Amino acid sequence: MSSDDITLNSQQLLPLYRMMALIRRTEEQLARSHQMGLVPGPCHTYVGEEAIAAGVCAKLRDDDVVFSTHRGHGHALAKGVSPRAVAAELFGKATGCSQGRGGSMHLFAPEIGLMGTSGIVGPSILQGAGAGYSFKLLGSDQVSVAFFGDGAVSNGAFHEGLNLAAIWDLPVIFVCEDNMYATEVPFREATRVQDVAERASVSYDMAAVCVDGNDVLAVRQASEAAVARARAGEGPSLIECKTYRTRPHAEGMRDGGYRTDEEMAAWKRRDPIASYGAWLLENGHASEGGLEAIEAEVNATVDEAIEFARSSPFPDPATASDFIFSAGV
Amino acid sequence: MSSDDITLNSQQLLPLYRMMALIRRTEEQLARSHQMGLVPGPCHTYVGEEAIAAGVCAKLRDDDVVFSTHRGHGHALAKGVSPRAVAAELFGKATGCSQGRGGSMHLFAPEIGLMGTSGIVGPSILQGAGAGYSFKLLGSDQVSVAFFGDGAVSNGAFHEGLNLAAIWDLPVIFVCEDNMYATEVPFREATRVQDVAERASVSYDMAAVCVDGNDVLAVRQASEAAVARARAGEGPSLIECKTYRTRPHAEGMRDGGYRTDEEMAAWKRRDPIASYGAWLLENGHASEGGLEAIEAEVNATVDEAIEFARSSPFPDPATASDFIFSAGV
Amino acid sequence: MREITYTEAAREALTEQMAVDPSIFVVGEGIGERGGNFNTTLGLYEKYGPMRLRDTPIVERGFVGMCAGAAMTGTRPVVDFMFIDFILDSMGELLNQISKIQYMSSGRIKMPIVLRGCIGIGGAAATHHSGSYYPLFVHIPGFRVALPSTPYDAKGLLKTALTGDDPVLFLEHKLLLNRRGPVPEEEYKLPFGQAAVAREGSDATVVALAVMAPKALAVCDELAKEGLDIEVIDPRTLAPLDMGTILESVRKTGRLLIADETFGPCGIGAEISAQVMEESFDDLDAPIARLNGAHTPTPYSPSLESAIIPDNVAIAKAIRDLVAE
Amino acid sequence: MREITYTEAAREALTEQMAVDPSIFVVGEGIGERGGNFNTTLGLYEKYGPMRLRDTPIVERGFVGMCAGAAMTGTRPVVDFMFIDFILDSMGELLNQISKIQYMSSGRIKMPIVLRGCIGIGGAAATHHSGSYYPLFVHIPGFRVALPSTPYDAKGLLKTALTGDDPVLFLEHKLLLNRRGPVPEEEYKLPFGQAAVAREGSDATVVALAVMAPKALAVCDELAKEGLDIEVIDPRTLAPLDMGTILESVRKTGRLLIADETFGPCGIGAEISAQVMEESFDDLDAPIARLNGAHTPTPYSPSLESAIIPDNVAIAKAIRDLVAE
Ligand SMILES: Cc1ncc(C[n+]2csc(CCOP(=O)(O)OP(=O)(O)O)c2C)c(N)n1
Ligand SMILES: Cc1ncc(C[n+]2csc(CCOP(=O)(O)OP(=O)(O)O)c2C)c(N)n1
Ligand SMILES: [Mg+2]
Ligand SMILES: [Mg+2]
Repeated sequence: MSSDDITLNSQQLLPLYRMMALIRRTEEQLARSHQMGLVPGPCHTYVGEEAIAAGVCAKLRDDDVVFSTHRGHGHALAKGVSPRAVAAELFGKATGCSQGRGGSMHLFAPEIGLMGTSGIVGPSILQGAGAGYSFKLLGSDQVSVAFFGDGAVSNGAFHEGLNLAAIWDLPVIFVCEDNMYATEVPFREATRVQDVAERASVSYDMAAVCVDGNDVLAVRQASEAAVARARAGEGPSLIECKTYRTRPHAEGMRDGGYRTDEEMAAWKRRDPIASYGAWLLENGHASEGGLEAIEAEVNATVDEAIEFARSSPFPDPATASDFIFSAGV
Repeated sequence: MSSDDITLNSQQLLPLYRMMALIRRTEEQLARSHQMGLVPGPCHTYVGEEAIAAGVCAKLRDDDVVFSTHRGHGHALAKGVSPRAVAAELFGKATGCSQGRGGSMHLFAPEIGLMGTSGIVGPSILQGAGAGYSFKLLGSDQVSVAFFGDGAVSNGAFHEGLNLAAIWDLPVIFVCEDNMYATEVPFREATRVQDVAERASVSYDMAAVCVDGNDVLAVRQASEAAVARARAGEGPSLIECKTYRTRPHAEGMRDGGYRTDEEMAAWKRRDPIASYGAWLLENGHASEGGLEAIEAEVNATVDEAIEFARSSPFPDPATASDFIFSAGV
Repeated sequence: MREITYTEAAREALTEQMAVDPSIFVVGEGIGERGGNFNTTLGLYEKYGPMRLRDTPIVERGFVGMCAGAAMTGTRPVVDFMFIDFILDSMGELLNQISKIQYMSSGRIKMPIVLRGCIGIGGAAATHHSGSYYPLFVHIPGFRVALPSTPYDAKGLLKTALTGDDPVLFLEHKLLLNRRGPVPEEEYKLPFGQAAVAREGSDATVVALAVMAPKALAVCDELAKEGLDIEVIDPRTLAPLDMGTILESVRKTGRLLIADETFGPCGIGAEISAQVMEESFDDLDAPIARLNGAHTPTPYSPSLESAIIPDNVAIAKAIRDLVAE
Repeated sequence: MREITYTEAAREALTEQMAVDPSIFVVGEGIGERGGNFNTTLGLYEKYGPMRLRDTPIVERGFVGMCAGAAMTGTRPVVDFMFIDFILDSMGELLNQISKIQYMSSGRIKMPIVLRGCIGIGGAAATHHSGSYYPLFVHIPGFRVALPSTPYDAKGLLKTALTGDDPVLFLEHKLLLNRRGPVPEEEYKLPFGQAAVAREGSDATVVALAVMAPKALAVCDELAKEGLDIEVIDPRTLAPLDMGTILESVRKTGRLLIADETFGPCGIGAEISAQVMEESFDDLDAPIARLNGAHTPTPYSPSLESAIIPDNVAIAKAIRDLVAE
């Protein structure tokens, strides 16, 4: 754990811990619910990567926007969507953040800037750039964030989206979550150049940094700089976050073969929550009791959210075709 | 004009001159024919860029393949398609290389490796990579060449195609013809990084060079190295050729506004044919009479080709829907 | 009433709306200073500047996906594809994102995006510059599809597109662009889903799309001399499709031909035919007929090109055959 | 005869052809060592190695365009999209290149490429993993479209796809993958354009596509107890479409229902309806009926998902209504 940012105090430090814990607990409960058959569709968890969403979103306002991926629960929670609304969505309930239309890969809460998670790899990058175009045209100081995995880096959307944001100086932050694999295809086989930040700077002339994605303070700091740049009209940034998912690609999928036990163990030792907790204790920013209290509160919140999801009603079948078009025309 | 290649003798040097002269004369005659209404569709000429096709294709065998663009007359001629077949195609005649189905942007002569020119920007890059995949799988030492303009560099096809060729070590040569404009949009506005070769090497770890695209020997030399690399199984290369088209984007289009007279004049002074001719004379590789004889022969050939095109029959309307499917199924 | 061209009419709609709505911007290749390959934006750059008339690199997927994000966040992008053929590289953004996000977000996100381009066969443009593709966007839920055939309709429908909140395909046939027609100076809009009865008649109904509408009108004027009294309907929008007007006409005439330049299989004619069958089977005095371009990529040579599109002779024959059934 | 699953049958076709034809290779995400998300290539990597079972980055446009170039130069690529939804980013390569190059080259270049993927609604996969899209490829000239509903058909049609020289869409409905059925051990192929009369009957004809075929068969077995004698036809390929078999059946029964899970507008049902109208109007005793999934993006929640697809009750009702007309 490393941070040069001496201005941080516990009022800023502990919410980061709480957010990571909240994501972790929500994911674990969703995974369990999936095993129990309560989540009818696919479920991609964010376990091991919590520091990225928590760190990036800590610096965002409600009216800043986030475009996310198939692995989007953490982004939704960090942007402020309640665990209730996320869990209920995965349970397919009317009380879910997409009213049951979306499930794990299609979370929407535009009222607080969660502009959608996508089951398709790539579009978040382009839509993120587009929101930046809106903000620039409208003269607003809002900021747009696009999350995407290492799997999106070889895709044309990465190239076209970064280039457009760069040539037009759009207020966009591209956050690459490099967890080393796209499903089971290793990033090292998808490209000969795994340094995403260097690419962004050499090929698109974009401000870009590579950080330890398991270090929430490092992510937060990079985000702070990128947000400041965007708000000041100085153009886009890319933040490359090196991380690892410690659960299978999706719940219920076999996870053997492509990852070694040693690799997994090494990354588990670098768990973003445990290591941040240890750093907080070491540096006197929190007590053991304090962290335990946070965890207890989070656990209660999440457990209640799961219960809420379970007891919520399914959407009315008669509404299945609503909202295809705006009422306007 | 610069060449380190001391092994070249006039047997190799004069055909380059002839090929450039042939392309130039064909283009000029096609442009004239277009003005006269003899070319019913669009016509994008290669005037000013002849050194690239001539230099690259000089090193190819008949069974090597070329994938080209909307500006493909020069590539077709350099790959060995006769001026007759090219001119007749533009005239929409049954004797054209695509039997009248294609026109300027859809030239096919697969029997000698011209695998098609495309009216869509981008696909040549991907198809070029695919031919490389075939050759590698089949264990052949054939080489694949993809031509494309600066306009394709920002397109996702460039990124996806170069990356695939690089990670799989395919025998492909990517030839970027940077004539500074895509229609009237300057390359400097399409990207912040105009150095295409550097991108290829930094982002895709590909062997890449930037050459003067108006220097036929420089192009030929780069092609020689790339072909050798591909045949030896050492993977893809990129050749960035800086050049300029001295006619409008397409015949009949206005050409004002986006290019200055000075810029045009400067590039005309660097005409690839005139400067190569001067170099040949200076270095004693040809006499004035020799070059004039080549030009006379070329002019006669092209003029005869135009006459052939003019007098050829239009295709039979009854064949308009032939060849959609192979006969096989 | 003054007469202006189709392109001028559509450009008027655009410039008028851009004047009143600062959130509208246009992206495309050469739509800035140059004013568009088809003059769709001529003179607008001078008025509205580069942020609102945005020349792009050749990245159809990129700028369509980008415009989706823009439409989701408070602006109104107009994507000018030049030739609609170039839309294909952006189909993922269109079919998986733009058409679905209003639905997935339960109506909380709007998608006010206009996608315009030049369609159709003509001028030896060959197969990469002659596509139409509208049946694809009628098949997929979530799009409005406008296909005006007159300057009046072009202006009125584009105004509606630019003031609505849904994704709209606005498709301009290349052979219509320079046609002139009356366009009022006063502000007006045309609602989507309202067909035009371009010609009244009682012997048969011809539904004619895009360039087929003026062709059919010319043919029917000729046929009138033979005593044939044909009704011509231009649906103007294909999604929504005004089946009411078509059904009403078929109830009157008992005979229906759908004339459409683009491909027949799973096309607009098939859909109209199936719906008339379902709704008005007993009113039919003859089988519904379809007249389409050949099911083939578009060849270049004029001798082949003209062989694959229905000309006036083919239209006249189809109508005579229908009436004779 | 032994019974194997649909996926096993298709995999057998692939591995057998790969053994005899060294020019076949497969590309896709996770189709190498992992054997494919749907086990389409399970065990093949061990036999044929990485050049022929090629795991790719997530670049659908890239590898489709690449495979076009490969197909043009002597190899036979099989693109395994996993979910067919991912095909959309490659539509430019498909519609502007792959479907046109045989034509543009006057038949001198072949395009032997197989594009396979999992289609259909089920299992709360939601809107990015539930598409079908086949009407798009029927509309555009230049594709063969195979839509097998049984293991027998899956194997026989994939063999034909892998030995022909045309681009073939080979589409596998996700709810069929684990269904078992008889598949002979001997070599066989099924020609394209030959429908299966899956059940003979005289009261009405049901044309049922993909997962609707087994559904319709089950429903018709039930209806037989009520004395209704229904013919069920599975076209098996949509391009070419065996209209002969359908027309023959309609001449016998006078009544036709087309049951198709995907969207109605400009869909297969519309095309079949229009063609029957054109060819066999006088044989019809009732209007042709279409039964389709709702025209809506696919929702996630089981309560919504089941509301948009025609279930057995809906099929039975549609048949009863048709016979009652
Ligand atoms: C265009 C597209 N192709 C394929 C898929 C199937 N798919 C879903 S997730 C995934 C891997 C994504 O990897 P990455 O981007 O690294 O994200 P991670 O899952 O590692 O977070 C793939 C291939 C998809 N969703 N979209
Ligand atoms: C996908 C696509 N979008 C747009 C076009 C229209 N168009 C034809 S040529 C051209 C410019 C191409 O520029 P460049 O690649 O630099 O080639 P050059 O014409 O300069 O040789 C454009 C935009 C096209 N053919 N394909
Ligand atoms: Mg990953
Ligand atoms: Mg250029």
